[in-house]
Amino acid sequence: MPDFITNYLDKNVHVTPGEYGSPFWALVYILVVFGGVSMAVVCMNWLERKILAHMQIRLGPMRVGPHGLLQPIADAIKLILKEDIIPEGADRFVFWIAPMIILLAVFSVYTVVPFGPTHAITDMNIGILFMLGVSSLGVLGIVMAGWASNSHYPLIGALRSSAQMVSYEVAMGLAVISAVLMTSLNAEGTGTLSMIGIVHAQYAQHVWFIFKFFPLGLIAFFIFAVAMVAETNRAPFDLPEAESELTAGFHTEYSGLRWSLFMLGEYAAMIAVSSIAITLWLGGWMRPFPNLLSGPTWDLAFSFFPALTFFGLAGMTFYSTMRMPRHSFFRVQTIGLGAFGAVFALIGLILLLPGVNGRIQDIYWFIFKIAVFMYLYIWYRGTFPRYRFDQLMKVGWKILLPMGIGVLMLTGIVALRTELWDFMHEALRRLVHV
Amino acid sequence: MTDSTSSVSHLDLDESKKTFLDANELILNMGPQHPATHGVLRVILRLDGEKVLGLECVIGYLHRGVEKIAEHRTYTMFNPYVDRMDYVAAVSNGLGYCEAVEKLLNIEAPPRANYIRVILTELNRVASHQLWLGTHALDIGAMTPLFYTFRDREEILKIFEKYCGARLTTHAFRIGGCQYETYEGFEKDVKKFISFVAPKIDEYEELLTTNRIWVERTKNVGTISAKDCIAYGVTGPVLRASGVKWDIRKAQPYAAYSKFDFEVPTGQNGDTYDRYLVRMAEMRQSLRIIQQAVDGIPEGPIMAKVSKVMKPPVGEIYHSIEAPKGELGYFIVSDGSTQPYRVRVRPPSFVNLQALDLMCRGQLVADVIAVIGTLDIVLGEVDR
Amino acid sequence: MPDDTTSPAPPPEGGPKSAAEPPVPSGATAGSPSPVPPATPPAAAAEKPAAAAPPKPAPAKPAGPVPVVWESALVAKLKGQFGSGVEALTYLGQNYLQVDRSLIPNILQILRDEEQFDYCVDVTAVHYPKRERQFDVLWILYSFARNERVRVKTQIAEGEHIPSAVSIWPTANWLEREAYDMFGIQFVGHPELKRILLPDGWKGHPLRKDYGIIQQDQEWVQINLGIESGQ
Amino acid sequence: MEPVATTFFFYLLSGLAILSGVLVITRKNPVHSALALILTLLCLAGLYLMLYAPFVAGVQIILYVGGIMVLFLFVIMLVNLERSQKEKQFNQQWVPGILAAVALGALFVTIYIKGGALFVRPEIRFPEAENTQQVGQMLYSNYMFPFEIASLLLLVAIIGAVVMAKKKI
Repeated sequence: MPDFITNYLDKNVHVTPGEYGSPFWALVYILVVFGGVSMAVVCMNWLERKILAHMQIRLGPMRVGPHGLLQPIADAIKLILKEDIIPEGADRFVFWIAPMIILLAVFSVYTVVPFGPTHAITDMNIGILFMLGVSSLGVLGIVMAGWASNSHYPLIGALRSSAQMVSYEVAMGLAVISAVLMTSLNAEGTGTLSMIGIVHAQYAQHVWFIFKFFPLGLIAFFIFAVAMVAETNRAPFDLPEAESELTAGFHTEYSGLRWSLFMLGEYAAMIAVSSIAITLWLGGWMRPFPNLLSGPTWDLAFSFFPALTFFGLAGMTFYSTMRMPRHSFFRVQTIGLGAFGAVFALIGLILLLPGVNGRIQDIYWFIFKIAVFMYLYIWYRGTFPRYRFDQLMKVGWKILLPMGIGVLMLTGIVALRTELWDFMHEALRRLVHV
Repeated sequence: MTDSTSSVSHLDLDESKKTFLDANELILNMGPQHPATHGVLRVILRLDGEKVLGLECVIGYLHRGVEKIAEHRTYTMFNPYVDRMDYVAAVSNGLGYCEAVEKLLNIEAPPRANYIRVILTELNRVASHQLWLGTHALDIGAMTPLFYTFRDREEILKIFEKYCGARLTTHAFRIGGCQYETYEGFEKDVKKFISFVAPKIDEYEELLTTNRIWVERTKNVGTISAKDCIAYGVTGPVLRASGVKWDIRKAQPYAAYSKFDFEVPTGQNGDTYDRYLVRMAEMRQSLRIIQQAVDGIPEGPIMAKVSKVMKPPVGEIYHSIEAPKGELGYFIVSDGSTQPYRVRVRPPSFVNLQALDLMCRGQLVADVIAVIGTLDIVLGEVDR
Repeated sequence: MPDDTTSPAPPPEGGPKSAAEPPVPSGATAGSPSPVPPATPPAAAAEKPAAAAPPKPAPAKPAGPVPVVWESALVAKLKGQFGSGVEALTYLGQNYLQVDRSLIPNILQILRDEEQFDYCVDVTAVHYPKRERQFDVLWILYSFARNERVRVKTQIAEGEHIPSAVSIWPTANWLEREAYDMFGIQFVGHPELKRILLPDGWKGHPLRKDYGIIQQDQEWVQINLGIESGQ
Repeated sequence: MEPVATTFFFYLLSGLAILSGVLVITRKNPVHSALALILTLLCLAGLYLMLYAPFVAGVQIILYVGGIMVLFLFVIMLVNLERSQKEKQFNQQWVPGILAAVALGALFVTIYIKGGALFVRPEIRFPEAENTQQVGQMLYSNYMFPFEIASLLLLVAIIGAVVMAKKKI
């Protein structure tokens, strides 16, 4: 056991725990990642309500804890304690297993998400393929939930979502392939499907794939960004659960804990697909400009970012603490908010420690990029109306799919332009000589 | 969720035309508890996949027998009841009723009262359209406009509250004029509101008018031709969006409307998008009317000479006004006593809702939601 | 509907014979507070109209306006076509036609097709229980081209039928259903004449004068809502 | 990474695959059958992984489980389930059934006994790390023609499906 720990702390080991063949560390990583994702979903819940509220000129949760900070916990307790209703006539087994399948599919994806070159549970040879495949299993859970509820609204929701997810997977896959194609443009000439390999390829090629072959990379990223919103059933593609049409879509009949599993699955899926996008196009765990602004000075400068973020959060919290009303009724809340700020500041300080600092860099940048995506998700929800089903299909099949094929072909042509040029040249030469 | 209802029999299609692919028709019961039916409307949809083959509205869940109550109340006592029909445009309801009884009594409200009536009614029209916009956008999936419109509607309700003490069911007018003189600073408040809300309407339009998804969701959805509108008695913005330039304020002016300069906005296609544009333009026109009314409000009494015990002569009267939803008519029969012998309310929502079936056939389920929203019905008025 | 007489000719004996229930429901328990205060007995309100039926307001009050004869090209044409069955009057500047029941579908058709009254604003009824022909049925029409309103009124007796106007104006569909629901007036030729605001199995027609204000179909409430008292 | 508990996982996955395969044909409810089939396919994907063929395993999951089975479920949900549940489930043709089973069993036994001789160079296996690349290389070099034929077949199938589904073109 001590060997495992010392091995991990040994900086010379540059593989993930899964590759290193250490079941103990793999287990620890699994627990950390799953726990972290669950925590992130809880935070996301609060943030979404707050950010959306502020976009919509309201306050959002304010009662439970200072600024509603304890709201997610209250929600969780409520959901766990709520009566779990299984409708009469429902297929009990399928009804019971459907949310599990969604969760299983979504959390399996995280086994290959690279939070850093060594911070992943494992590095699979078919990483991206695995991610796409397993995340597509989530649709099974939705279909089963809708069918098992024995009710019309969930059934329509399930039909909609299965059609939607299957359609958008196609465009999504094409966009992914064009990124994978770009990985093969290194010295060895072989591409990779491994998530870590893809990020390494971006580092080796000195460019994030979003800027590669401008604008091809950007278009591919755009296709993926649209498709991933559709894949996760979020606004403006939230038709399977469109509350104004289908009350709640496939989870209309679910309640309590089981319903919360759907929510957990949905938010975890959002994070999962965002991490695919980040890995493929946005340089994964790399900090901005790793090549342009390289050197020890820049490394040092960027290494302060994690701590600075937490100091910023602490500053915001302290500012809010000062603005709390001076009234005995709010005393506990004020102290709580102050304590929250203190925790943030403490985390910031810990992140300044050299050992931690070096370890945390890649994770920080990865999570930072995820946070940007999460904000975008919330922003979409605050801005866009909902697509109608036929329009959604039109966007998927008539716009994104041709775009994806076009981008894929163009990427191939541009990638092989020298070879093609040589070939044409040769052919022309032979033609002339004949 | 009922699988089949005996009352959908008339939706049955010709059985012989069905193939085995069409066999799986779905009867979907939408409402009375459904987030997008604006109250307790129940719509029984007959679907082929997501396509609507036909629908039937089941109404009456909110029936309170307003017309029956009227026969057992004096003219004055019944006045607050009308506010409870279209509760988002209570002022318009009150105006229609008061004017109808005034006509029956053969009296006229003084000019100042008429101006106050116009100001409050138009404010109410703006409020009603704002509420419509917010809920309609929410139905189509845009959450944010709801909060924007409610924020701005609040300012109108504040003016109502300052004027008569009530926000929603205002009971602002009395038979013969107005009960209350305008409060100190009323004109300032109203002018402030106009300058406050005009840019806000631009803000709503910014969010929606050119939004691709919004346009795709509303263009060519729930289209109704001018001919069908007239045949089905559809009035108000729905009629105007189909291209019929008809507004009772212009056609048969009441209150002080003949004194103001305003346009009647119309559309061409009669689809949901045009109705949206017409209502947005109507809000702007209402602001114009309010501005003119506030600028030109005359001094003078606000109440005509009306005896405490109202006994209209025997006879009957029909009077209608342009409510935010369409033609709101009151048909009152007097038997010479203090109580109306019969009060018939011609509710715009009720009649407009009748066209829902026509507008939804061949569209998708999501469009039914959009069409219910665009008809701007208030179930309190449909069911009375 | 208890009345199923098919011939429109015989006028009923007068007085409410159907749906005659006591105005105050007997089943009201003392404990449940009634939402409406004890109503004015319907008789009080219903006594006068018999004498004061609009077509011939005999005891016209000295101050009150009186319906005067309405003269116009439209009236002249209709009178020429239908003769004495049409009576055209104006009250407070509002025109109405008092027509004989037998003229009903034709006159409405002519008003729409030839006189451009293309918008049926409302179809409704008024109940005069003391009159021999108990019901006034009204069509309020509007013409966009002429910017003019006209009311067409006819009298029918209890149990008499009246042709439906749905084929003339589709909008009459729900309006006639409501008139049927509230008054029990049978519109012949209506595609689906059933209750609209009240539930299907309800007994009685509430807007009739002999239907008390706090009266309701207790049996229906007991069966469908499971409320013991029926209130 | 060295494989862990290979034998155990092999028997686990095979057992699960057989069990769920039996469930596929014995369940009365087609949705349950479809779910059991999904489990079978997932177990097969696991077996592919154990054969150091991660690419095939991934494709198995994406195509069969994520794509085809979802469409299966889609169709099953639209058909009339009540009727299918009342129908008799098993075909009573015992003689052909037994014959087929015996033939299949004989095939398996033969392969088990003579397996080494039937397959040339059974020791060949692709290293896990390069399996995907190797598959790609093979598909686009040695097996280019069959690959293209397969894609053409699929194209024909797609067009055929569209022609059949669309009432008017």
